[in-house]
Amino acid sequence: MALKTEEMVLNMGPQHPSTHGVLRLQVELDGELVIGVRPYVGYLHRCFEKHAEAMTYPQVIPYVDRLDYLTAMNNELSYVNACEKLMGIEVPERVQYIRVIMAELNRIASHLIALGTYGLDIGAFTPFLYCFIDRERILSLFEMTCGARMLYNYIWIGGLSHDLHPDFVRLTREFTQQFRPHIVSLNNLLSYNKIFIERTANVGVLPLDVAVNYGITGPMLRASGMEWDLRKNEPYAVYDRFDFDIPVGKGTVGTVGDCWDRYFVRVLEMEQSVNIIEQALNQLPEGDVFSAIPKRVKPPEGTIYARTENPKGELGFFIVSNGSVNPYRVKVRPPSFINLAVIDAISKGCLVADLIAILGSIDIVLGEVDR
Amino acid sequence: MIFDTLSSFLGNEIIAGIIVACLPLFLVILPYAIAAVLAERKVSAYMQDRIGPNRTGFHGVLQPVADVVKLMLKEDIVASNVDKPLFNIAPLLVFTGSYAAFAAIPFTSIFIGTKLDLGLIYILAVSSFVVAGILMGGWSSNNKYSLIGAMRSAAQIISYEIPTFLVVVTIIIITGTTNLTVLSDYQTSYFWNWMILGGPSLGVVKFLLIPFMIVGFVIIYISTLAEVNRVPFDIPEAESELVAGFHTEYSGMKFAMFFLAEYANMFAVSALIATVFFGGYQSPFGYLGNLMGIKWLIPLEQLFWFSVKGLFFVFVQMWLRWTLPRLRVDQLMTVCWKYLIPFAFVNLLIVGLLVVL
Amino acid sequence: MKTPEEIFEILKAAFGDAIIELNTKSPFEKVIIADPLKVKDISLFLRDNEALDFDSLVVLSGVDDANGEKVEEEDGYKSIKGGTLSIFYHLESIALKHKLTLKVSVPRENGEAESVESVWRSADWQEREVFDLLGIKFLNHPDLRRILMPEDWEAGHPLRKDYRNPEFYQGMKVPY
Amino acid sequence: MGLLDKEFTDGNIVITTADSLFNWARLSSIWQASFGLACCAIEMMATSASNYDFDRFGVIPRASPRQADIIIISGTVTLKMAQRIKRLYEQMPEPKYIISMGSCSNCGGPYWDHGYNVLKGIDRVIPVDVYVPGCPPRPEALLEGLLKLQEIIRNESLVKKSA
Repeated sequence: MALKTEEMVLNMGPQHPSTHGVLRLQVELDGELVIGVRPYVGYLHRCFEKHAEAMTYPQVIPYVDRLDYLTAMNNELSYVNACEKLMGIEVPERVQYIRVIMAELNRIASHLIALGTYGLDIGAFTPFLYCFIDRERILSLFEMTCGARMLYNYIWIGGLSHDLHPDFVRLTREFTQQFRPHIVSLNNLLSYNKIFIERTANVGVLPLDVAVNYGITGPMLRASGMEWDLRKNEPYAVYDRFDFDIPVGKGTVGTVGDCWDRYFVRVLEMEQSVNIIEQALNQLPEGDVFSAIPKRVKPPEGTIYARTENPKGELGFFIVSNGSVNPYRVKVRPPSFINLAVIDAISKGCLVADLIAILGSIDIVLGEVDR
Repeated sequence: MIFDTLSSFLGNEIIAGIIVACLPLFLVILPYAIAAVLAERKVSAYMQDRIGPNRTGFHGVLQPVADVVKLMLKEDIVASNVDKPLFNIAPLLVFTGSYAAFAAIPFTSIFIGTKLDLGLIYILAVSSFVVAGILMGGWSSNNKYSLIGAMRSAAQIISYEIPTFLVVVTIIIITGTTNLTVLSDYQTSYFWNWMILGGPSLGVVKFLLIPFMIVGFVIIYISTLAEVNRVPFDIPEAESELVAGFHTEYSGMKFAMFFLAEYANMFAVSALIATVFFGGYQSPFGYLGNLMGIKWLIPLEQLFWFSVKGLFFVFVQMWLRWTLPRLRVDQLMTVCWKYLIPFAFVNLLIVGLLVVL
Repeated sequence: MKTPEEIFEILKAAFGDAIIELNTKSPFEKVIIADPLKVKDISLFLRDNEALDFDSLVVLSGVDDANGEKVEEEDGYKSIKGGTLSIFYHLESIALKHKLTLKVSVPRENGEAESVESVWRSADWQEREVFDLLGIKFLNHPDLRRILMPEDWEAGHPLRKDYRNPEFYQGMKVPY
Repeated sequence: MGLLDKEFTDGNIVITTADSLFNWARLSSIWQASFGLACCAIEMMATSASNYDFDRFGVIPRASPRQADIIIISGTVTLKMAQRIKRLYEQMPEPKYIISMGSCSNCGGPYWDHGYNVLKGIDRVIPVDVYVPGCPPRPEALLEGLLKLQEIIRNESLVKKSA
């Protein structure tokens, strides 16, 4: 008599230590082999798009912060960028430089959390705390500038809520100088750790054609080998004035597009962000940051899709304006949401532990997946 | 030895037996486990630029006491679908298994639960008792995470017994004894007589043995690390995958038993390594008691050295835990079957040849 | 690199009536309006035609046009009857670096459009989202369920302009 | 735990001493269910991290609710999530406490009006001991909330409360 076997269905989440929030994965298991993954999202659906329809254009900014709460500055920049295009506002140079500095600082902070929690997923606890120490320093810079640690409401349509603190430039320089060695120590502690490489190399390989078909963007797409970065390809703000590289996955320890590549692209991106910040600090012009803030935000009728490069990928806002002070419809293109959809395709046939590694390398934030 | 003294003193073997049985529990295991919990939190805190517990007692020294008291006071949840007898018996088994190992550990030349002739094998055998408890706990919890954790644990512990035992056999070949007291006395006086440095024998063989002893030490350290489910081999309770592994469903005192058993186990295997390779309770530099002619000082010194050696290895286990990531389950098996076991075999073979020489 | 006008000509030649018009009302982007029941063939053509090569669906958004007539119900609440809902497809060719906005409109009641999930996999979840929040059905979608809202949500589709919140959901009070 | 199931009608020296021991143990060893919801979860993580160090107060995260003493509701609770939080709460062993962290879980926060899927306050589903305001609250605020909770625990008693 043949032995009857049955697949086991394992429910991960919504409360699970490594689903990075309230994601639920229904995993079909054959022993420890993953046969299929069915993600269930929506446990943090906070109705952003409904709120955006009820608010005026500037009032939407605090809600935009709460989309991907790790990268609030980048979200604001993206939304404000769309609104300014819609209204045709010319923004002073100083404002643009400050925006770039803030966005890049926030990119580092976001990547630090991504890398730290990824270490946690793999089982290394200490790098997580080291990452948080550096992140706290960035947050204190933000706090000095606008008074908030996480959700800033700092970048306004046409300007900023505050000018820089007089000490900001000096302290940021200090931070960037001290941060570079920290990247090296993170590499020594985690990136080149033999066990870490064993766990992540050749795991969850995402081929480039699949990535494009799934609409994957950001570090995930770059890890699969495509040089695609909106800061270079479609420069917004003043990104065309800086000299920086786009790191891509090279398959250094495994295959191009594996988990280690996705991890390491983020490490390299932090270095590039530090480069951009240093250049921007050197070029920072003087000027008034409040001069272009419109008294009344009432864009003309029309539709626009504007996008920027967020730490997680391409964040876009599709705004339908009917000529009133409230947006008629704001549709977000959430990078985490679209990146997450690929998990079933790349995790077939791996082990449960690999599934965690793959999920961590996608770097999702549920606030953005569910909006 | 203690048993004999006590029974002649009290004139009653049963009372003496009970006292002897409880003595290590209250004198050694519980204080040690509690101290180890605190040490783990402090060690991790200092490694991570934190302070660690410092509100409960002086610098948080009472923290584990508060933890244990609190766990005793917690509600003891037995979910409706668990297999109740197994569920209740599992933590006891695990706790007993790790506790029983202490019976044969020679803390000093006079303080030892029982001078078993098979001490070495007894410790290994009784500590694999733990597997049964873990498997029972995981199975009876009726929770998929627990089940996967228990299955992983069973596979892991059983596999890693083999390299551990092979290394122990090499020691038995050299010393010709499995009695831990004899083994400790064999490595007496100074640190160059320790097994890791070839034992007390003289001549070329001693120096030839040294590299193989070091290899043996590395193998046994890695495999005992896996046996007590510590990072990088903590996959049975891998927090990021399996929530809390086999003890996901346990609360209150039953969880505390698992918790304390883990730390007791850590010390048991560290003590084993210290005994086998690092002279057990023997001082590395000779005894002050001998020097000054105070005989009663010697056991105290022995206790001191034994604790230092054991705790050092416990500290290394903690150090690794807060530094390394975790292996995957198949890699874990690869390490054991493809690397440790062949190396242990070759090691055994060469050591055997050397001893024959 | 092709302008929306050129793409419109190519599509018009290939599909005729299924391509309705090139809308240039918005000053920021030109929109090609197509037939919702032919959109899959059009998408396949857009993806596989070498001169167009739209290999990536950037975003798929549903919009409630709210252009029907407003009907006042018994309790004074205004609901919308008739009119259309729209879907916008923002497409991009990574190789040829050109972009396109495609729009289809479906009727508000029982609106149906073809699914483009088999053309661009990124449409899978986005179509589910549009179905969930606006109630547009996608034909031939493999797994059309609610994605963001609870699966047993019965109060309709929240992003419609005439959506009304229920008082209770599973015994929990919904309004503030 | 027979002793704790009983309620005593009058306090005597034994009970009050036991009280103070039990309360001391409970308030010094508050294990937290590591459960994050939204933005506030990041601040909760920051509180556990090196700069603020929750561990000083004896708070360590436990992944399994069976071993946790408090659950920090850190973020927006949606209607889809509410029943699951309730179940999570029911899985925790007594005595259990709840800190509601942030405006969203206190009252719906910025989503109070148009949030069709947002539960306006976690106290509609489970009882809350301490509310921590803020959006998100700073780590210091969460620590303050923890100290308040310790005060609550310190004043608990085995003696039955009389009217």
